[in-house]
Amino acid sequence: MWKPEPSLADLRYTVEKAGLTPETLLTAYRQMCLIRSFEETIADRYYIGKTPQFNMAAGPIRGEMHLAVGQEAVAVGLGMHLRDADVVVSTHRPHHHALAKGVPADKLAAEIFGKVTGLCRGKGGHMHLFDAEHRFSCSGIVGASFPQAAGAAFAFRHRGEPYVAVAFAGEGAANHGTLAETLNAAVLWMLPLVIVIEDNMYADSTPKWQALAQPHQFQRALGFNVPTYLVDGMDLIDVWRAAKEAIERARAGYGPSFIEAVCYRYRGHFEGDAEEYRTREEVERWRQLDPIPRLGECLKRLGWADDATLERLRREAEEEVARAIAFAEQSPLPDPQEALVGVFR
Amino acid sequence: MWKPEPSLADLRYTVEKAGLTPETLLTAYRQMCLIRSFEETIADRYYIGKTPQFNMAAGPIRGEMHLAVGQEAVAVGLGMHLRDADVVVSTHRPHHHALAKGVPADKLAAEIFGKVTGLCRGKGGHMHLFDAEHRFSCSGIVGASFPQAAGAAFAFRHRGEPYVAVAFAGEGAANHGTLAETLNAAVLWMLPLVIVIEDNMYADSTPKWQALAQPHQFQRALGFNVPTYLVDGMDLIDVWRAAKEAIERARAGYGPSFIEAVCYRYRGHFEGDAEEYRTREEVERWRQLDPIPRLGECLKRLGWADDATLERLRREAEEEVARAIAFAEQSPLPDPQEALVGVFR
Amino acid sequence: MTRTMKGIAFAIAEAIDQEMTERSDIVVLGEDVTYWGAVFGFTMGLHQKYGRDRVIDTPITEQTFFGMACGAASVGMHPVVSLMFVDFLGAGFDQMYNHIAKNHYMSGGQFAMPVTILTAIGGGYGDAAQHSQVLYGLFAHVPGFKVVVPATAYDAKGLTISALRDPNPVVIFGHKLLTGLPFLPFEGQEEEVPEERYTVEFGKAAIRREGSDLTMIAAGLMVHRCLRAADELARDGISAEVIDLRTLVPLDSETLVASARKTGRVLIVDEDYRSYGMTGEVAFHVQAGALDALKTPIRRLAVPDVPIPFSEPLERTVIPSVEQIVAEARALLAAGARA
Amino acid sequence: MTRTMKGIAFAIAEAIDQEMTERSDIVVLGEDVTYWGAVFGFTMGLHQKYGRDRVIDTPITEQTFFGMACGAASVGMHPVVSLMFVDFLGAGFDQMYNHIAKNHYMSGGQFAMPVTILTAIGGGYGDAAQHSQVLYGLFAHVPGFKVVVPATAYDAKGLTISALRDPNPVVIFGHKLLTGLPFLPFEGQEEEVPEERYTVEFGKAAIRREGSDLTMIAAGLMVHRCLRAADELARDGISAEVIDLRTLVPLDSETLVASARKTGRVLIVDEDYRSYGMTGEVAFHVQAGALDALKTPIRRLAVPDVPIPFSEPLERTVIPSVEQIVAEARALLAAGARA
Ligand SMILES: Cc1ncc(C[n+]2csc(CCOP(=O)(O)OP(=O)(O)O)c2C)c(N)n1
Ligand SMILES: Cc1ncc(C[n+]2csc(CCOP(=O)(O)OP(=O)(O)O)c2C)c(N)n1
Ligand SMILES: [Mg+2]
Ligand SMILES: [Mg+2]
Repeated sequence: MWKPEPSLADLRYTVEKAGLTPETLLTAYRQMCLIRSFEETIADRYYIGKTPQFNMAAGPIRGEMHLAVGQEAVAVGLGMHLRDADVVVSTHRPHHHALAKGVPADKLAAEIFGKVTGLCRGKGGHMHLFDAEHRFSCSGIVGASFPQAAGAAFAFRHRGEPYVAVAFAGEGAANHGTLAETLNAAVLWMLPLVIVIEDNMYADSTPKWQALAQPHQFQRALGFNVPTYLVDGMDLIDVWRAAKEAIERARAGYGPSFIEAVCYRYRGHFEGDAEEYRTREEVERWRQLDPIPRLGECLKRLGWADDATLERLRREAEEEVARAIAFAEQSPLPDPQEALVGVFR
Repeated sequence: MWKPEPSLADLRYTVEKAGLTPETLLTAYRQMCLIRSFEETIADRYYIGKTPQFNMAAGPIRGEMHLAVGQEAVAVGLGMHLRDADVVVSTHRPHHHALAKGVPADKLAAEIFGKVTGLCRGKGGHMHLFDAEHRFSCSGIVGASFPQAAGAAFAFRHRGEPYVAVAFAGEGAANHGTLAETLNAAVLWMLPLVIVIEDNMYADSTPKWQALAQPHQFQRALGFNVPTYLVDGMDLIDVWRAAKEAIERARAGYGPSFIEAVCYRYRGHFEGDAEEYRTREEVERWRQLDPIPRLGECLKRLGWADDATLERLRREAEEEVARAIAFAEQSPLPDPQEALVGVFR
Repeated sequence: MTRTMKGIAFAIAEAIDQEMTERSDIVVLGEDVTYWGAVFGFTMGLHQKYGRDRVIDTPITEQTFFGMACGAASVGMHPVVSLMFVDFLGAGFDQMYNHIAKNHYMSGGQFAMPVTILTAIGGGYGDAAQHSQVLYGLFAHVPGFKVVVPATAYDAKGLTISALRDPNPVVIFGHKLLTGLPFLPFEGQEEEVPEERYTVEFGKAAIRREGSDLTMIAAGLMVHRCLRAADELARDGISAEVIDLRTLVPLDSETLVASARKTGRVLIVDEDYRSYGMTGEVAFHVQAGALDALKTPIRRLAVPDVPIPFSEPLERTVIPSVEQIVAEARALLAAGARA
Repeated sequence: MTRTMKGIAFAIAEAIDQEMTERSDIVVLGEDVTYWGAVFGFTMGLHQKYGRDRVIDTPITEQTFFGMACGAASVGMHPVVSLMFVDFLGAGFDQMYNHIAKNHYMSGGQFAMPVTILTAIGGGYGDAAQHSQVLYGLFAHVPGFKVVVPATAYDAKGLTISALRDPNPVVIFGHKLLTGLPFLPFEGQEEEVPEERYTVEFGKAAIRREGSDLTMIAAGLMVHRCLRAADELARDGISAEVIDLRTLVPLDSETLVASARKTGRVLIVDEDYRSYGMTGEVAFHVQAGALDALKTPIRRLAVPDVPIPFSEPLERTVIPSVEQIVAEARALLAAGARA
C-alpha cells in the first residue's frame, strides 16, 4: 500500500541477500497458516453459546477475546529468529506471538478454554499466557511488556548469556510512558532487547491519528539513538529481514533495536466489536495485502512452491490446529479448589 | 563553559534583537538576587537546631530542603514572560519558580516555616506550595509536573483563553514516562505548554550520564516534533530569549515547546547532602559561571548599570527577603486541630 | 416523569449528559469514551451530542490524562475521567492519590479538585486476573476520595449528579454486571428512574430489605446477590436484612450499627479482596457500635486473597455467589458467641 | 557472635550483603542505591563491595525498573528493588500488583517471582504529605505480596534474609525513624544482633511485653510508641500487653486472638491511614476469635484519614504519639461493653 512491489529480479536479489532459503520461507508460510487457522478456529468456538445474543460470559470460551488475524507476518517474521531461551513478552493480543515463539498449540488452546491441561492450568486465560519452557509471557495491561522484556534482557547481559528479549506492543501501547522509559534504559545499559510495535492502526476504537502526534512511532526511538526499522508488517520478508538485523545486533551485544511494523487487524479489536470506527471498505482494502497469500505469491514467483505445496502446508497447519482444539475441548476443567492455592510458591 | 562569550558588539546586537531593555535586565537581576538571597536565608535558618548533629526533624524548618542556588536564571528567564493567569507547575525544588511566578516571598517563607500565615496555612510545606492567585503549584513527586501543566494548558485552549502553562522539571525527571506521554498529548492537542528541563547534572546523587542514555533530553522532544531550545541555563539572556519565543508561540496557538537549560546547583541535592558524588573542584568550576555576577557583568558591559546600581538592587532584594523571613518567623503556628479538617471542601 | 431503565450505564451517562447541557466546565476524558462510551457505557451518547472538544479520546496514558485532569481542575474545569477498568489504576495511581486526592488539603483549601472518576469493576464473565478486580478498597484507604458504588440505576443517576456537583474528587465504581449492556450478564433489575435531575446524598446506606435474624452488608453487585440469598433464606423462614452501603467514603456507620444491634448477627459480603479492605473496615464499625448486641462474631465472605482466575469453575469459587452467601448466612445463624 | 547494632538500616544492608556474597542471582536496583544506600541506608555499602554491575542506580522510572525486576525474576534472577519512599508507589504500582504479585498465580505456578522490595515509610520529621506515608495497607490488600514490617534490628536482619530466600514477592517496610541513621530521630533501641546469618519466620507476631489489662497491637515504629505508652500506663498499675505484628501478610491471628482472650481489651495502633487498612483487618480477626472474651469494643488509633500535614503541630496531631496511645488505652479501660 505504501511500498512498491519488487520485480522478480529484485525479489530474487533481496531474498538471496537476506539469506532466505526455500525452507525458511515455506516454514514461515506454514507458521502463518497455523496462526491464521488457530485464530479463526478460536473465533469459531468463541461464538458457541454467544449467538444470537452476544454475551461475553457464555459459551466454552469466556471473557474478552483479541485475535490477530492479519498480523501473522509480524509474529512469524520475528519468531523465526528466536531460540527457546530467548524471551518474548506479549500483550492482550498474544496468540500469534505465542505460537511463533514455539508455545505448543494444544496447551495454548487448552488455556484459552480454561482447561487444567492449559499452559497455566486454566488460571491465566487468553490475556495471561505463560510458558516457562519457551520463555513466553504476556499481560493484559497496556505498556507492561516493554520493561519486562528489558528486565529479561538485563538478566541475559548480566549473566553473559547470548539471549535476546523481545517486547511486542501495539501502536497504542507505544504512547505509554513505559516505552520511553524502556528505550532509555535499553540504551543506557545496552540491553539485548528488540521492541516491536505492531501498528495495526487502531487502539480499541481509537484510530491512531487520534492518539499519536505523528503517524509513526519510530521517530521517538530515534530520539533515543535506537536503530529503527519501519517495515511492512503485511510482508513476511520485510519483517524477517529487519528482525534478523535487530536480533543479531542484540545477540552480538550492540544493544536495542526498534521495529515498527505497519499492519492491520482484520477482525474487531475484540470479538463482539461492532467496529463503528471504521468502514468495511477500509478492511477490504487491507485484505488485498493479506500476508499469507502475499507470501504464497512470492514463493510461487520465486519458483519455490506451487499451489499444491501451499495447499499441503495450509492443510497440515489446519490439522495441527484441529488437534490442538480437540485436545482443549476434550480436556477437563480444573478442580474448583485449585483456585484457592498458588498465590505463593 | 560550552558556549563562547559574545563580544560586546554581538552582545549589543543580541540584546537589541531580542528586545531586551535595561529595565527588563535590571528587573531580572533584582529577581535573581531575591531568589539567591531567599534560598541562602532559608538555608541559614534551616540549620538552626540542626548543628552540630544534623537532624532533619529539628529546628524551625523541618523535613527535606531542596534549594536552587545557581539555577536562578532559569526561573527568572521564564517567569518574566508570564502573566498572573498563566500556570506554573514546579517540583520538589520549587522556591525559585514560585518567586519568579510572583508568589509573595512572605507567604512562601511562612509556608516553609509551617506557619498559619503560609500559602497553605502550613499544611503543604516546602515541596507542596500552592498559590491559587498566582496559579502556582508544585509536587514532591518526580515527573508529576508535566501532565498537570498540560491539563491547565488544555483548559486554556478549551476555553479559548490566551494563557500558557509551564512545567518545570529536572533532567532526572525528564526520564520519567510522563514526559513522553505529555509531549505526545501536547502535540496532539496543540497545547499552549512550555516544558522546561533544568539540567543541573544530577538527580539526587546520580550524575546524568548514569541515568540518561544521551547527554541531553531535547533530542527526545524532537522525536515528537516539538520545537526545542538547548540553552545556557546560567545565562539569563539565553534563557529569556528562548522562553520568549516558546511562550509567544504557545500564546499564539502554535503549540508546545521544550526548553532544556543546562545549569548547576551549587548546594547539595538537599540540605545535609554530603555530596560524595562530586568533587569540590567541579562545583568551583561552575561557580565561575554564576548567573548573577554574569548578568551583572553584562549590564556593566552594556553600560546599563554600574556597581552601585547592582549593589542597590541586591540590597533591596535582601531587604525584601529579610522582611519575608521575619514575617514567617514571627507568624504563629497553626492550631493543631486544623490538621483534621480540609480533606474535602 | 419516570421511565423504565435497565442498568447503571445509561443512568450514569444520562446524569453526565444532563449536567453537561447546563454547564460548560465539564469535559469527559479517557480511553474510548466516544464510539465505545468508555467500553462499559458510562459515557455513551455524549460525543455525538457534545462533540470531540468536550468528549475526548485520550492516548493510553493513564498517568498523563489523570495528571491533566488535575491540572484542568486546578483552573476551574470539572473533568470527568474514565479509568476504563479499575484494574488499570496502577498505570496512573500517583496522579490520583498523591495529587487529585491531596491537593485540596495540601493547598490549605485553595485548590478545589472537582474531578469525577468513572471506573468499571468486577468479574464473573471470564476476564481473569487483570480485568476483574474491584479494588475500591485502595481508593477508600487513601484520604481524599469519595468512594461511590451504585447498585441500582436510580442511585447511579443520583449519585453521579451528586458527584458532578461535588467540588471534591469522587470515584464512581460501576459494576460491569449491573451495566445493563447487552454483551454482559445483568444481575440488576429494571427500575423506574426519573427523567429529571435529582441527587442521591453520599453517606446514606440503603436498607434494601428489612429483616430480623441477620444483617447482610454489601455494595454494588453483591447487594443483588445478598437480596437473592435473602429470598432463599426466607424460604426457610430466615429473615435477613440487606444493607447497600452505596458509598464507602463517607461510610454510614449509623445505619450499619443500628441494624447490627437489631439482628445481632452480621455478614459482610464483598467482591473486593478479603483482607485489609472493606470487610475489615465495616466490621470495625459494627463491633465499635454494637459489640454488646452481637450474638456471634461478624463473618465475612469476599474474594479469598487470590487473583481472579480465568477458568469458570475457578472464578466461581472465588467470587461470592448466592449459594456461598446462603451458606455463610446459615453458618452465621448456627454459630454461638464463640464462633 | 553478636554485637550492638543501632537501627534497622544497617541490619537490612548486612542481610543483603551476606546473601549476596554467597549467591549470584541477587542484584540491587533502584534510585540512588549506590552512594546513598537508597537514601535510608537499606543498601549502604553494597556497591563498594559488589560494584555497579550488581548494585545499579536506575533512572527515575518506577514503572520501568519494577517491570525490569519482574522480567529479570522471570528468568531466574532475584532482584532487590528499592522503592525509595513508599509514597512513590503510584509511579510504578501496576508492575507491582498486577504483575510481580500475580504472575506466579496466573502462570499456574510456572513463573516464580522472587522479588524483594525495600521501601521507607513513615513521618514525624516534617516531610509532609507525599513523603511521610505508610501505605502498607495497599500492598496487604492486593494478593501476592508478603508484607514485612520490622520493628527491631534483629527482626530486620532475619526477616530480610527470609525475604531473600523466599521465591515470592516480599515487601519490606522500613520505618525511617527506626533506621538509626544520624540525620533522623531514632525511636528504636540499640540491640544485640548476631553476626551470622539467621532467619526470622514470616507470620509470627512477637509479644514484646506481656500484660493482663489490655492488648496493644502495632507494627514498626508504633510498636515502640506502644511500649513507651505501656511503661507510662504501668506507672498507674495498668498492665498492657504489646504485640508486634512483624508481618501483615501472613498475619498471625492466633497470637492476637490469644492475647485478646486473655486481656479482653484491644487497642490497635497504626501509622497508616485509619480506614480500610490494617486496623480494620486486625479488628476483624480479633472479634472473629475473641468476641465472647471482649469486655469492650476494640478501639483503634491511626492517621485520621487526612494527608500528613507539614507543620509540626499539625503533623503531631495526626501521627499517633505516646500520649495519644496512653489516652486511648485509658479510654479503653474506662469503657463498658457498650463503649
Ligand atoms: C494500562 C491499560 N490501559 C488501558 C487498557 C485497555 N486496553 C486494552 S487493549 C487497548 C488498546 C491497545 O491498542 P494497541 O496497543 O494499539 O494494541 P492492539 O489492540 O491494536 O493490538 C486498551 C486501551 C489496558 N489493558 N491497560
Ligand atoms: C516518583 C518519584 N520517584 C523518586 C523520587 C525521589 N526524588 C526526589 S528528587 C529526585 C531527583 C530529581 O532529580 P531532577 O529531576 O534532576 O531534579 P533536581 O533535584 O536535580 O532539581 C528523586 C529521585 C520522587 N520524589 N518521586
Ligand atoms: Mg493497535
Ligand atoms: Mg537534576
